[in-house]
Amino acid sequence: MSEMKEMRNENDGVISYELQEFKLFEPLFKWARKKSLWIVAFCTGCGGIEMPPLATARYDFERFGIMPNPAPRMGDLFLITGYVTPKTLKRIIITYEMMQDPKYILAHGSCPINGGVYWDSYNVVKQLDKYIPIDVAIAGCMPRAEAVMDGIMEIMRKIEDGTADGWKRYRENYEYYRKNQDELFGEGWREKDARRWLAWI
Amino acid sequence: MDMNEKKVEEKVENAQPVEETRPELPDTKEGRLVREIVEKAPYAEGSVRRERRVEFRVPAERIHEFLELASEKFEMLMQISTVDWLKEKEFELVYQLWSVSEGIHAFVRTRIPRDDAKLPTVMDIWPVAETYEREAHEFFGIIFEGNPRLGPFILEPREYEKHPLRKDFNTIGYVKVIYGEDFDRYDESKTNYVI
Amino acid sequence: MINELMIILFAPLIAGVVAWALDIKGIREAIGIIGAAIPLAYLVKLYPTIIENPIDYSITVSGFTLQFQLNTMSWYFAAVASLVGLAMAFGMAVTSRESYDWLFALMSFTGVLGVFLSQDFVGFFLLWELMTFASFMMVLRRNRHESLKYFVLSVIGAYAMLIAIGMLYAKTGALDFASIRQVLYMDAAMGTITTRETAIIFGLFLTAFGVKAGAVPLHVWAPGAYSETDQSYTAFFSGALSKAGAYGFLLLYILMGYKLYAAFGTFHNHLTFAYIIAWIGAITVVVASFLAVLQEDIRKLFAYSSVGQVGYILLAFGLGSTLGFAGGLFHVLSHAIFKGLFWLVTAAIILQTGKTQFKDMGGLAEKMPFTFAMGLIAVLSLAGIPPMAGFASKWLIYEAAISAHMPLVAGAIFLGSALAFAYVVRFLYAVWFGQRPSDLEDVKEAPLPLLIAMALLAIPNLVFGVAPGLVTQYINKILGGEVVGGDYYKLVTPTGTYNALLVTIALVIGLAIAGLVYIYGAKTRKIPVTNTYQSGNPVTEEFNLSIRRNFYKPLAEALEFWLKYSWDRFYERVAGMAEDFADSLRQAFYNGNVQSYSWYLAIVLLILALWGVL
Amino acid sequence: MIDWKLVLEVIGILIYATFMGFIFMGIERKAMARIQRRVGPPIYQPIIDTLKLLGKKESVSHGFIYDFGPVFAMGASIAALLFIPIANFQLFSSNADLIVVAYLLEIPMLGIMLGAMSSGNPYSALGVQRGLLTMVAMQLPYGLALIALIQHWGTFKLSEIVALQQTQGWSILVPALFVAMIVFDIVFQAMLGLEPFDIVSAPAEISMGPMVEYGGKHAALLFTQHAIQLFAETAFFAVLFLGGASNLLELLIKQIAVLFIAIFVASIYPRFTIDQAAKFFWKWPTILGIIAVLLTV
Amino acid sequence: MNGQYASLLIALPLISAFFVPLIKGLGKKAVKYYLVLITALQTGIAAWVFQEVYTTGKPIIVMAGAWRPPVGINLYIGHFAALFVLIVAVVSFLMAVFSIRAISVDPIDKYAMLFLLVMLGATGMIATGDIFNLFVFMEITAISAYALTAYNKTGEAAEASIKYIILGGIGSSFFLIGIALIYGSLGTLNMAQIAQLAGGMDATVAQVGLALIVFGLAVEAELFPLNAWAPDAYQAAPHPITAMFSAFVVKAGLYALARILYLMQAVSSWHSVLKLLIIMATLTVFVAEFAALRQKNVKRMIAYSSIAQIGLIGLAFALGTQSGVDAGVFHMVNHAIVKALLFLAVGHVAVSLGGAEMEKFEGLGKRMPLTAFAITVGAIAAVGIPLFNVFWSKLRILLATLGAGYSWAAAVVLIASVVEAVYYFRLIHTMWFAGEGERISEGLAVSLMLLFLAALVIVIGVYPDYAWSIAQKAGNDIFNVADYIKNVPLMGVGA
Repeated sequence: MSEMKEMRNENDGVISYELQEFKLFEPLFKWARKKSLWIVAFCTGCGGIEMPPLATARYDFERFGIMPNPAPRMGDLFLITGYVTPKTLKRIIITYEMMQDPKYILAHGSCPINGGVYWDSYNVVKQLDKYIPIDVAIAGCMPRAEAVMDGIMEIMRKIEDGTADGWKRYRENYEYYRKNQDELFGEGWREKDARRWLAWI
Repeated sequence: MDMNEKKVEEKVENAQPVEETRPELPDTKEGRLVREIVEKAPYAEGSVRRERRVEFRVPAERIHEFLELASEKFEMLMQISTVDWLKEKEFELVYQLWSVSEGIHAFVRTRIPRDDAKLPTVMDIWPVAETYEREAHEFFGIIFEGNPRLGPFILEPREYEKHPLRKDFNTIGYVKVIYGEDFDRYDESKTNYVI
Repeated sequence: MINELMIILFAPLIAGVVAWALDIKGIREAIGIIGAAIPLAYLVKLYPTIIENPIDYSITVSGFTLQFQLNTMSWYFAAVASLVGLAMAFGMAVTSRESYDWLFALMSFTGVLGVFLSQDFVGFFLLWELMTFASFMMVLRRNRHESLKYFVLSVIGAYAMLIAIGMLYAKTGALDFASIRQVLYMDAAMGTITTRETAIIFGLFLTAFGVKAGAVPLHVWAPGAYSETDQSYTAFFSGALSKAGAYGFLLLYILMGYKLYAAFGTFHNHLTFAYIIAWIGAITVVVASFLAVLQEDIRKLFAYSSVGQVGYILLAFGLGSTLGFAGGLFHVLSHAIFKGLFWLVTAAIILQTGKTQFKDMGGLAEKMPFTFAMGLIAVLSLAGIPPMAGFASKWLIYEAAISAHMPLVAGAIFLGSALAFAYVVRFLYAVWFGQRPSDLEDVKEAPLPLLIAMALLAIPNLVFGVAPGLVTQYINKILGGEVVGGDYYKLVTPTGTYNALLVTIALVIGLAIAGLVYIYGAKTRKIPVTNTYQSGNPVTEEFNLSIRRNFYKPLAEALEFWLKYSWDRFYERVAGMAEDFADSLRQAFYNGNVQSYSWYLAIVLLILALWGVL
Repeated sequence: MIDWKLVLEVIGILIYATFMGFIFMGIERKAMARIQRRVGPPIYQPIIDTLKLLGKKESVSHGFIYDFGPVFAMGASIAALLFIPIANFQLFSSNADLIVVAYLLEIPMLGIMLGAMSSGNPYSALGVQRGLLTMVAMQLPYGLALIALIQHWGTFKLSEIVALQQTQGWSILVPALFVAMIVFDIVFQAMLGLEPFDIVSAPAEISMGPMVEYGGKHAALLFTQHAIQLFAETAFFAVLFLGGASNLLELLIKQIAVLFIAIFVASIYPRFTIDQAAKFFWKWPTILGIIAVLLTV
Repeated sequence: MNGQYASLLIALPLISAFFVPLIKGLGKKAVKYYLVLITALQTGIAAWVFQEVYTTGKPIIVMAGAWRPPVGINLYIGHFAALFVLIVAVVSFLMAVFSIRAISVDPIDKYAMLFLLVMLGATGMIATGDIFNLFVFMEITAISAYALTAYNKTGEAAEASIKYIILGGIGSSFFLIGIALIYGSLGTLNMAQIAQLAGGMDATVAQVGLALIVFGLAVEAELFPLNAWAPDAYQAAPHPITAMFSAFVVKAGLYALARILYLMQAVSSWHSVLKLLIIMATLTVFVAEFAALRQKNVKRMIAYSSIAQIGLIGLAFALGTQSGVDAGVFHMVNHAIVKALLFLAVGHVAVSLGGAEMEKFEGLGKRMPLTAFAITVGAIAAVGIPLFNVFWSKLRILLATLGAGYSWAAAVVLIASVVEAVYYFRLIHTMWFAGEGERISEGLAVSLMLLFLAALVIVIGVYPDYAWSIAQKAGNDIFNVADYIKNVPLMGVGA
């Protein structure tokens, strides 16, 4: 059981290792991070349908080097598009923790901010920021493509001046986030949920 | 001897039940269908709302028998929706049927008491009913005898116990407990709104 | 000096008999290994004398004179066989529990050596039968059906050869190779042997050697026989015994080459009979490789793969050009070493895990690191990755096939080598990587003798890979002319060159550069198998994270038109029919009542009368 | 003993090839964008992506073979590059011939497979399976095209083929070799993993196929490997069919021409499923290959 | 000890057969030991005769009553006869020792008498130089063989012996008619003289005579259509007797067939008879092997295999070439040893485990390892695996057949021997690798005999030169009739 315990911790505790600080090429890498943001193709909630117009001819976020990428390991930008239910939040947390480190979160719409239209619904997360660090939030009940582009510009600007530090905040006060998460889902929710899914696989 | 038999037959013939006084059914396709069904199931009251839309009201204990009867005409069970009449302490279940051959919708309503709501399952007539019944059970707590897979279906276990769509479920209280007290509506007074 | 041939030949048999008789745990293995080592030692000692002139030796047994000769070619084949034999002996020291295995393994070792060394048909047939019988007894112990299938097919082959020998004996009056070659050479002009008879003799020899080499229509015994016996013996079984079949095809060229040319002429400037052999080889390569890819059992996969690889050798011999012979001979060596290595790796896996199906294995790389390294070398060599011996021989066969203007046959090699790549990677994936099933947690590394055996076969893979010149220079001596030029590290043929050392250096440079880029990046941390992206779902140990069952389902769907037909079912039906026929014959004839018997007498009398004898 | 001129040449070519490889990938994305009437990323975008990936602050590994895979793949690509005659620089190509280069271009596939398999992710396993099946499917037509070429020119050495093409005109002028070029082009599409045959890393279906678990510097390694591979394969195509090049510029033009054919095909066709691809490769390209081979024998 | 003592070979069994009723008084045990004693004596004499003939190189001629041959009957013990008399004696000695344990049915004195008579008949057939004398000895063997087949007193034994009597009777009667024809036209019964005068006979008479004689002997020598009696007779007879049947009784008939065939070489239709014999022999091999494929009773299976091997010998003799005859004789020797070994072992199993069905043989390797080893050696030898004796003779026969141009015959024989390999190796697998059982004690005497025969098989297999040289001399004795005539001192006769 101990090995099991340690592994579980390893599985959950993503924060136990220290980070690599590149002294020499830092400015170059910062520029590169700004100019090439890869979006993790994980469209939660109703905003997912807002994503395709960005990729089409009119708005074309590929101009800024942004490319949708299905694998979280390679992704940097994580778009939370629309309301977040606890079930989706579990998947978001797991995918977020799998992404590698300089990673940013762009929350679309009012639901992640304060629950928006579903302010009184029993299964919508009211304040996403309590569970994962949001870098830029775009208001509006499904902001239009221009607003999303503006949000992305905002993120690029924040990377430029180093204030897009959502991942740093997640690392420093990981206990706070972890407490909130466990409070919402209950302790050791990863095994319980996995076991629930086992029946279907 | 045959005289008596003839007499007996006459008595049987004219012993027809007297035509009940009912709002007369229009002589359309829907009307004929409703009249035909109501003849077979006297306990039900049928009415034609509009073209291609028919309604029946059936007491709870005869619902299964009625649905079997209706299933010859109405091949598909579209949905089982539930209405929670808190004041009358009753649930109203609406079986929405669709007849492919006639092209007519039928709304079969029944009312069951609210506290320990029980109904026989209709899976033997339409197997698809299993999902609708599970959903109804999850959100309203209605128990369908004979449905093998009642129990937690989609919702998280915590919400499943509360059967959230029942009117007596205090949503805001629950939200305050789960998502914390500082949940606040947008307040104009706050100037810098920090998420 | 004379009786060294006898020592080489009969040392394993005597060691086998002694080991079987003594049957004491420690000593039996020691004797077995010594018995297997003697031939290799003597062959190495005799190497300098072989280069100048071959050693002859003949003994007379019941009126037949059996001649044995150690010339450059027979030395080559014998050396390959004894290398694999020594590895087998080391392997069997661990995997075999019975003295029974030692007796028949070493008896088949003598048989193979005898087949390579003998210079006359009686000795050849005698030792061929001995080899078949010994390998059959190895399989008989474990599975009756497969062994009988193997024995019936190989005995049919052997008896076909006997009839061919008899016909040759009737025509030429001689049994030893030298005089037969002489008579057939002379006869080609006069043509006392009609083309029909030459065709029959050629067909019979083709069946005999085709069965042993596992050419397609006759390959049915290979999967059963290879997988149903002690795995380290299969290293020798498929490594050396199948080479006897290939050696037979070479024999055809030496003995009857000129006669067959005279009899059948050429088919747009290829020797017709060679063309047939080349196409048999090509079909074997393609069919066996396709079947190997779709197998679920590790032993069956390697069985079909070795049938396919021997197909390469047949194909190379079938090209008819000296370059083809060079490629084929080199592939004899490389196939022996990498296939032997594969079978030893399988032996280690089965010994340690006890599993043979792919679906219950997985993630053994950490548990058996040395075996994994050996397996990787074997994989690189079989798939034909440049720094390895497998590539050098395959490269020679490509050169020969294309320059011999046989394009479709060369196309078959391309397809065959791609399939080889596919089933070898499938083996890597199913056995070594991915999630380890819970019951394989306590698997340990294979015992020492087996590791020595594996090392024994892995080192030549690397050495001949980086310096293929060593082998090609010797092959030039066999074939007489300067067939493959270049020094130790470079192979130069009339149409192409391959500098093995430079390719290895280039790979090293590349790895160094890539390593630099790797080291520059952030320090890596090891994460468990369960921390993997399953589109966000949490994953625990119980999840089945690896696809080990029918890995190539799409290929099976693409090929399902061809997979309907199987040679195996065909042969089973034929065997069934034969047995029913036998039964009906017995009921019909020996039906037990005397009246019918006396009727038979009457019938014979009638025949005597009709035939004018009376 | 080491002749410094060769060493310098090698280093120069390597840097040039990597850079041009990235530019080719950029052109690929830019051209596809332009076809879809989009602005599309700047041409040097792949360089930025690789730098960003290299600059990642953490990196994850599933064991030694998982790290060894990409390193081996990139090493093999570099080795393959050294044996192709690039314009007037002969590098090592004098002592290796067509078959060696063809196999060296195939080894990176093994490297990626090794890494992907050890990551223990079902998507990467599916990716490995599809990658191997595509390779098995395309090998026959690929071989037939090469055989036709060799039979026509009568030699395996790349340098000799280039010399012959300089004197007797490009290969594609010969009708049989033109058919071989078509076959090679279809196979080229699958080798690069472009649209109709990008079953290996089908983004929507199995999330980047084998590369699903790769991130940070492993992904950077794979990107550089893909760049070098792209440069090597286009150079190989140019050398075989378009008569090599006397200077780098001419080679560059030919490479970009080849690339554009591939891009146009890629941006039009939807993706095959794997057994359709196998059946397709064994039908049309093989028949064309056989025709080409029979014409040149 | 000049040649005359050779006549003891015939006299000894005859006299001792008549003494048996006297010995019976002393008790059953005594009769068995008496039988062993007599056969031992016979072996001694046969060994002395063998040594005498093979050292001096000249055949021993024994004249009955000092009358010169055409009038008197003479025994002609050449190389072949010496060799085979020795084999007959040795096999009978072994079977006598085996019958001590194997025979439990009560009229043991009758058994002993018949046993001696069979031995006498076989020796006589081989040694005689006179055609009618050959017929007489054949009748003696046949009649005692009929009686011995029925010895077990079971219904099945009775039925088998009736079949044997009917077919044997028809066969021997035609043989007698043939001899009468020959005697009528040539006026002599002595084989040497027949060979001399055979050329001058009238064509049709010679043809008819030869055909009838060949037909008569073919029944005894089990060629294809005529051997229907053999499987039942082999199975029903007591175990030692079956071994004797296959080892020498049938072979004596085969030898007689060959001897007369080669004597009548000068007859014009000789070649067509040979062709007929080849066809019959090949069919024997083919039918017998296929019949044995699905046998449940191991004894019957080995019987079929022995018929097939005898068919093979018949094929070798029918080739009509020197190498064919030598190979045939060599195969006769090897086959005698191997079949004696197999029947002995199977009989031993049947006696100790009660019955010879296949189920009894499961796990025999664990229960009776020595007998199982003997059966394995015998089976492997019978199949013709190198390093065992039958391989060399089978190889010789096949080379001779192919040399003589009958490649179709060789093909059929080889297919048949593939089938033979299948059922023998099935037997080996059932014995060693299937079934359980704890070890049972095996009789010392039988084990010794089994080991001796198995050793003989392996020794001849590994070093066949000595056996081959003997077989060559014996084959030469049959083949070239010229020096046969030269050796027999003939009185001049008119006609």
